[in-house]
Amino acid sequence: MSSLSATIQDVFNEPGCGKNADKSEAERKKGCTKQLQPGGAAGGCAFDGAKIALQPLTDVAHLVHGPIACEGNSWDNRGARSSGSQIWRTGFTTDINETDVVFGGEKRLFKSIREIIEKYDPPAIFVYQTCVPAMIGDDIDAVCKAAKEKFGKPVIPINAPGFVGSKNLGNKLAGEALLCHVIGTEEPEYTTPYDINIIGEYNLSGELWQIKPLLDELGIRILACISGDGKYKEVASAHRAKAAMMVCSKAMINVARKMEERYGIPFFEGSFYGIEDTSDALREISQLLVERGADPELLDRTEALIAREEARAWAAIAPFKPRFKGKKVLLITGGVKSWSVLAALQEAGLELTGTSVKKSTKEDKARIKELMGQDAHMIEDMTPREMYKMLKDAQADIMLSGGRSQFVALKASMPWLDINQERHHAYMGYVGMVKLLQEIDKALYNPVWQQVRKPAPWEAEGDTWQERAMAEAEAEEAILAADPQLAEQKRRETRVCICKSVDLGTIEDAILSRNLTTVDEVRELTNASGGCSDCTSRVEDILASLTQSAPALAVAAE
Amino acid sequence: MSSLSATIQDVFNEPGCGKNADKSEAERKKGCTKQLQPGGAAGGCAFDGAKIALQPLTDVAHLVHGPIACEGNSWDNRGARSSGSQIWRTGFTTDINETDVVFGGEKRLFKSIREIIEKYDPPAIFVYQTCVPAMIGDDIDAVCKAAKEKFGKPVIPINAPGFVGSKNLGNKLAGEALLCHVIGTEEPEYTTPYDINIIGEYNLSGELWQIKPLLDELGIRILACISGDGKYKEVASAHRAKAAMMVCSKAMINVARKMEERYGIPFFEGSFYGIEDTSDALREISQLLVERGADPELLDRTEALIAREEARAWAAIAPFKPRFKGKKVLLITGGVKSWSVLAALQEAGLELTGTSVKKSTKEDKARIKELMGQDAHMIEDMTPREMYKMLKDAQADIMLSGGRSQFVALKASMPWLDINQERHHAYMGYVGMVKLLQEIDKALYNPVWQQVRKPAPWEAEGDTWQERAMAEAEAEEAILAADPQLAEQKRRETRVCICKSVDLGTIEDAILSRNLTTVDEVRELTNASGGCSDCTSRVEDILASLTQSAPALAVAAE
Amino acid sequence: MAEVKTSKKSCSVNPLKMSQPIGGALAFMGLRGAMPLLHGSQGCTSFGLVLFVRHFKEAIPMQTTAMSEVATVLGGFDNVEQAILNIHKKTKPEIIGICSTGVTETKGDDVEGYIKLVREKNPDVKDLPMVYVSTPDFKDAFQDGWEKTVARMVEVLVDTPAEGAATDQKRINVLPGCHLTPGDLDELRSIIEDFGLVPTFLPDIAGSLDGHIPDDFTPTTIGGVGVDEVAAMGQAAWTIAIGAQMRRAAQAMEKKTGIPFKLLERLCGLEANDKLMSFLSKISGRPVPKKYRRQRGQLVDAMLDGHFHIGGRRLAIGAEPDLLNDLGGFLHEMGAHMVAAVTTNHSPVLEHLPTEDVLIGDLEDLETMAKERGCDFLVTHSHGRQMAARLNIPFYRAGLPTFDRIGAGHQLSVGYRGTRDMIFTIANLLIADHEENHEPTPDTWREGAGHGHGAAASVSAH
Amino acid sequence: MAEVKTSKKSCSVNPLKMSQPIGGALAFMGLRGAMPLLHGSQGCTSFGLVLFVRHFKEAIPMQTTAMSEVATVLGGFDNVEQAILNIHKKTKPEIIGICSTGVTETKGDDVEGYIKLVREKNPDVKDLPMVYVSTPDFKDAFQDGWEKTVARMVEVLVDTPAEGAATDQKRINVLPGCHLTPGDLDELRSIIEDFGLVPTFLPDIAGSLDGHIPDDFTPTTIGGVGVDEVAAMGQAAWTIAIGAQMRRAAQAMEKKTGIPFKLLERLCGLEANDKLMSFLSKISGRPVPKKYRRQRGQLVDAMLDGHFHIGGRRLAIGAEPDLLNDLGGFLHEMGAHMVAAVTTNHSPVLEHLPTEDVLIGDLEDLETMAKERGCDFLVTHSHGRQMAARLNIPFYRAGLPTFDRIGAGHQLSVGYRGTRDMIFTIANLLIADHEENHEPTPDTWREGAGHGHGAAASVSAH
Repeated sequence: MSSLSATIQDVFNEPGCGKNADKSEAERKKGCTKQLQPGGAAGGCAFDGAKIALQPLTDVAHLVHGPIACEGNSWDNRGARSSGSQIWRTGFTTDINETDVVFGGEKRLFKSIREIIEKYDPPAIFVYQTCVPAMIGDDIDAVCKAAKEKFGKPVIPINAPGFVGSKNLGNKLAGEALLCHVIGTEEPEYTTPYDINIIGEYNLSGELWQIKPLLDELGIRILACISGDGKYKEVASAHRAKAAMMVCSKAMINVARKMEERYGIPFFEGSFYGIEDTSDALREISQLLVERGADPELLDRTEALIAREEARAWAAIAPFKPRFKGKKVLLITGGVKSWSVLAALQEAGLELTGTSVKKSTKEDKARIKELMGQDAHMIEDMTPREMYKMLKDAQADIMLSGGRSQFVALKASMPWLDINQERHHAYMGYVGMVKLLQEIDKALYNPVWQQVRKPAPWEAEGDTWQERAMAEAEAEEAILAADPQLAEQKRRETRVCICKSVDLGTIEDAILSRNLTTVDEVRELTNASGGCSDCTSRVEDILASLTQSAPALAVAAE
Repeated sequence: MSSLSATIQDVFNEPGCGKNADKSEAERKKGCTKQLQPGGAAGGCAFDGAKIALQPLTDVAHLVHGPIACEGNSWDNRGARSSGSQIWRTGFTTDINETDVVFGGEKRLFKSIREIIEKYDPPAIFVYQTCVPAMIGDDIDAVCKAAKEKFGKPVIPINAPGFVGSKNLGNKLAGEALLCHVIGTEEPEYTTPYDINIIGEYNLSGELWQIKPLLDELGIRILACISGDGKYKEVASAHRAKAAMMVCSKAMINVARKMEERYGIPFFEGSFYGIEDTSDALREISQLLVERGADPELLDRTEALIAREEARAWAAIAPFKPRFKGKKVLLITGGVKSWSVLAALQEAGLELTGTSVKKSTKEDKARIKELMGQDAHMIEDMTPREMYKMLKDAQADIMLSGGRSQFVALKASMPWLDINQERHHAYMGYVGMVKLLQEIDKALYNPVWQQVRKPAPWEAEGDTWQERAMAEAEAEEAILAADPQLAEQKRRETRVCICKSVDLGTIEDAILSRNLTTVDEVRELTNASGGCSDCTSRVEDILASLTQSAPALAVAAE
Repeated sequence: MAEVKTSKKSCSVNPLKMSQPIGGALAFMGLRGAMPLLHGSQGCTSFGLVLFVRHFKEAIPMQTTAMSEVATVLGGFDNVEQAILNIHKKTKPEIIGICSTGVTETKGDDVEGYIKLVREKNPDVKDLPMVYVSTPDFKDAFQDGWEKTVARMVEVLVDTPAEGAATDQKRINVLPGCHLTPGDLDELRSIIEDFGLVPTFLPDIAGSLDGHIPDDFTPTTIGGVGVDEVAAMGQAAWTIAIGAQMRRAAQAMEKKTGIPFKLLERLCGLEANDKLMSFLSKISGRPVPKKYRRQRGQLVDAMLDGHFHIGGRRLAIGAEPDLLNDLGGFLHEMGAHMVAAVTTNHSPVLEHLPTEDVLIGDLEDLETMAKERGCDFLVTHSHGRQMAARLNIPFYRAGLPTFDRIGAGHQLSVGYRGTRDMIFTIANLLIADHEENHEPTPDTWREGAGHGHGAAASVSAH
Repeated sequence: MAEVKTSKKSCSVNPLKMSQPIGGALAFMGLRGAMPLLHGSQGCTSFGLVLFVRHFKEAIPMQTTAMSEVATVLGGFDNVEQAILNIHKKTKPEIIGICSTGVTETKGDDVEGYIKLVREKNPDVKDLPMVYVSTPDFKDAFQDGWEKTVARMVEVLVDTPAEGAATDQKRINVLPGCHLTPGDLDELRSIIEDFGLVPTFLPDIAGSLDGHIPDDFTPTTIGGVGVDEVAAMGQAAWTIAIGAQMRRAAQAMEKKTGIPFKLLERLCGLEANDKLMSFLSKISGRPVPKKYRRQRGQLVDAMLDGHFHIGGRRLAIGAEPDLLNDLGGFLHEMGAHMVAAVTTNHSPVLEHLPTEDVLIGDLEDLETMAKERGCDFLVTHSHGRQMAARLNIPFYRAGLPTFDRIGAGHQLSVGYRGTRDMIFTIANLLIADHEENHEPTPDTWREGAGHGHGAAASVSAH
């Protein structure tokens, strides 16, 4: 456990993280861990995060050491794809019982490893620690070591029990496990000056395969993808790559940074979502490779390919323009950078009425404003009803979001497109972007919306529950408008820091009463931004507004 | 039309037909045509019969010239199978409209042929005449001839419009068309001393493929199968076979006989249903081939194969014996000779409580009696209720029959197995026989019967509708038992000749009053046996009983 | 607005169409104790019989006048007479329904006259209800046969109410098109009854062909609506006609009895059922029962769940006009693009279909269009199985005949619940197709986009 | 009589089992305005939430006490208190249902004690209904969590009737097992109401998870049975418990209120529904409505039509005990041979299963057995999809989770009608399999027999 704590500390102290770069030293130490709010939390645990990050490794047996809940309730529910082995989709768990809880589960774990090797003989086994065995003191590192010696096969402990923190932490702990036990342990059969790693890409819906053919065409080899459609041996020999790309999901920043540190593999942070981003990413890859010794003609070939694919993509997008004229999109997304697809959406003629900025950095926000203008709604954190009101107020024609908010859109009879994990389609690269627009077109023009928006025969026109909900919300607003004191109270109650449940009023009071000027000071005093630090930029906005003018700006509704 | 009449007459005058052999000269002339009873007929028309006989030819386009009913109501509903082309399953019809009826449909027919050749280019087109174009005088022979000349491709007229007679007649007219237009028009690429034809086998459920591997093993080639899984070229060069087997369905006896006549191809009538029959058929094929010049060692190889397959089959059947002990089977079948499968059923331990003899000849009946003993119920023609009573009285555990009587069995909650056209399984040969027993086992032991026999909760035990129906039937019997006069009247009302609706009393009166001794005389006087002649053996039985003893025997209930 | 085209071919290939006499025969099967009789050669009946047996998996009553070649020339009086007498003697039907065929229409038998003569000559059948309909095979199609037959039943069997006779406000007549299954009729009956109304269905194949076990080995139809009940339909307050094909019968009813009618062209889909509910609520004076309010919510939810899978699918559909309108219309409302549509005959509903063109043609036409226009979803009767296999696209069987699956008689499309369950069935079929045929692979990266693009292009052309 | 075996493996591969806390959580979702709360780390809730969202395609209310590593050591009082207060403040639930997890059971938190203390400390929640159930993940399975939770609801929420209080003869309690879908409950409700009885379902996930559109963006359950209605269940005349798992709750009800109960182990199949009809007829004093008489006939007919296709199939089935008993039993009655059966935990129903042996194990066990014993038909939840693909055998999804198809919440197995439609669905699946994988070819002539023989041999061993 002490080694786990150390690892966690280490992960928190991540200089490669864009978010951490914004943080003070003290803040950084505190790290990314979210102190979760009982009765108000959502999202996966650290184990979940670790498994998400590693399970796309296709030829590895992923063994979950714990009671049935951890694997039994969740296995085979990822959208990643494999071009080869399917063992990654097999659910392995020790399914520990009461006796194990009393007497310890190490023996069962060891036997489980043996059974897997005997029956499936995978190139490696990843063993995931979970809360209950962690509590009873099962030492999975020791068991894995013993098993590795006994069976002569890599058995990798992934020490990220759920209760140590959030999914995000789990991602990073998974990366640490790779760094510690896997990367650099084998050698590739051969190397080329065109070998790269892609880090933090999971091949959801097979979207890596929308990029790989382009790299193939350029003669660039993905030595290892961590972890989409990846193989154990590839990851084990990933240290021989010439360059790396870290996809914008920061889940595995520690892996990219430490590989640079240890093996001198330069990396850049890029994205394959959006046409320009894809081009930029291809350029950067080529650039890095050339810098590391590849023939500079690669750059020309890259530009030629980009020109061809962009032309093709824009041509494919053109027919949508007349169909998208005047259509408004609300983009609510966590995993993918909000602005990443904005350009293509706009190029296709869609108007962006709002986008979420929950996990966006200051730079992200600036770029969004640049793209969308100052009027863009940036959504921080909303209740379903607020989101519904937003949809209505913004008069959005379609919402793009992850699965979690879909029910708001759907129950509100609003076209919706899944752009997160569970989506059916791959939206990466040039082709993926076109596909995204097609799907938007499909959703927008589906006559089903006219149908489901019709009031039931027993409802008076204007008396659907949605309309009642809107009316209530408007009535509340009217009351607030008529009662400035109440409005002010409401405004001050707006939660700025979700993790620590700190409201706007508290922060403003602290800033004004003590003349605070930095986020660190605000945190010191109010605990705001003391959790996941997603709200840091909001606190900055508050600081800015208060130092500029006395009357504070409404932030959350902006 | 006159050529059609001639063909029909010719077909009726079929010396190769077992049934006709029993007939007098005059009778024979009258032929197999059924004079159908309006409001009391069932079964297909001549067109249906012609199509059934020829459609299994897989690479031929079968074009139906007529209104939509003839093809639109019926296409792609045969259970035959093809190992190659699927064009036989394509529905082609001229779908003639009112204008065609007024102005004639020949032009449409000709254009249709052209369209088919342009789009599908089959090796041949068969054109089926139907009633309406026959009535309006469309000359399909002329159109086919013109098309053949124009397109340089065989276009074969099949002149069997529905109203000329029964399905059985249609079979034979189809055979005539082959004899007249197809057989002998091409030459095989090569011949061997082991070339045979199989005539009248349709490869339903792919059952020919249960025999073909055995022939392959013996080095015997099916030069042409008419028509199951057949190809046009094979049939066209069928005249080069050394021998032929006519399967027991007499549908194409004219083809077999005339090919013997014209090309000297000896044939025998055999069956692949049942183990012994299969062995006999294989023996006969080999024998005929050896007689025609094949190496006599074929006989030994045939015996060896028979021995092996029989042993295998009997071994496979053995496990059923204890399961079938005491189980009673009621066999009601038209197409397949009733006694054909009896031996295997009995060998498996099943008791036969009855079998239908509707289409059986005198010899068939004798053989059935031999196999089943004198107590066997032979069912002539029954109403559903009578059949149900039979099922109950005979205490049969399962009924094997064609699809038409299935509802009686099923509604009576009686295990039932389809052994006619629409069955899902192939029952030919050794393997097929075992399959049949498996299917019987499956049906017999399906717990569904216990379920569906339970009375509904609102029915008193003993008060289901089936029981009420039985009670009514028994009450009627009791009345008859108590009233000899009424019983005699009922007995005399029993229909003997279905086609001509002649009852037992009429026939008895005729025989007794005029001292008749032959079936011909009876027909002359009463019209009995003047239709399909299925009842000939019944009339013979009546003649026999009346000449032996004064009190007439009940025939139908025997 | 759809352009209605007609196939120019001489040869119909892989017919979608079935003949109208058997459409008429099926309508007669919705009467209690009925024996449908086709006036034609025995094959005319035999093919129809086999078709219905294979579809309903039931014993089917259907007879023939067994016209021989000679009889067709001389005229069929003897055959009609014999058939009627034989049927009467052997099966004691409550009604005989007679449809002509191509064979007897070519010569032009005067069957109405024959019947009159048969009645005169044979006192036994003097009062036996008999209805004759002219349904030559070489004109029109199955749905038309049903349409004409039901209209004729109304004309012949319904009594004109006495002057000033009171109408029963609770009673309504329902004239369902042949595109509804027995299961649909049962569902509709439940819905109507839940409003406190008492429906009489003409014809009522739910009563006769829903697969319930009969009370005896009766050779005629079991269940169905009785001739006496049909006679009394003039007492009802309203007639509901379902499908455009039933306008004719509804008008005949109105003409004969003065009963107003409501024509519902569709019963599949949200809006269609909203209309039904509103109408039933209006004429019954009762609010829509809670059960249906919940079902509506469930349907809306199913539409939302299902639109992800059905939306954007390129539909090839072959069906008779009213079924095409009902199912095709609903699938359109779910976001499917009706890019290939084939039907059997003209109908006023065709030009309102949400598609560019609809062809009166056959399944070869549909297959060609489906191939050329990149369809990835097929809806038609079982005869579509060959083209579905060749095109390797998912296939939802709808309509008669459905001979290669069981339960066709209980397949639901009407009502909120029926529509809901149909969405699930179809969406799951499409999901399975996606899994089997469209999972991404390293080699198919450009495909998805090309395909979808076609969809967008086609939509924009509308 | 089936021998109940337990898998001897250390490593569970491809779990069939899900954990009991989420079984408990689902039961709480059948209460109106409920918020299920898992006392554990946030992953415990998150996995369950995702599972239910993917199965029901609905927003699911479910919260967590978000136990951190430190909290698990120190004890979870603070987390429980904060969670209750937060939930109360933010979502205003009518009831909070709390299930423990492995995390909190390992340490052994005294949650009942915590709740008492929270009430004392926080007057706001003093009277807020809260039910706690101990459901450690390392014991038992999903069904057990449901079983314990419903029993606990009865113990905590049902009022003991006052001495001599009159029972309402029309009212009956229904305690459905977790093997029934929302659709099943709706069907059952209709059936019971058609006998003039007024059922109260505990829990009533039909009201909350049937996919109807909510009346607002409510964060707790919408619909379901209200706490007040549960309290009044003591006034009913009878309790019907469905599935052996519900004996415990029924006994708790009897103990608390004296209401007699009828346990119906199955509701799928002819006999099972005959029993239901008989019982409802008896307690209501009414004859079985005509609708169900006809439906029974339709079911019998469907059984006859379906037995041709289902009969002789060699079934591999994996399900929790009551679902296994219900579906497996019915498929046996249709002639399928239950040759491989796997379940999640012990139950009295197991040894009566019509199979030689039933294994408490996982889907790897089922796959191995299915392969060794030549199964050609698979029934289990969606996780069977991989083995179905590997074995290339037809796969009928039943049970939770069904995440790769839509409409799982409306999948019916109860009632004559539900059983009938299930037969059609399954038979058609098997027909399609026959077409795709078992059409005869010139090369497969010996196969059919070999295969069938195995079937016969296996049957004979029973």
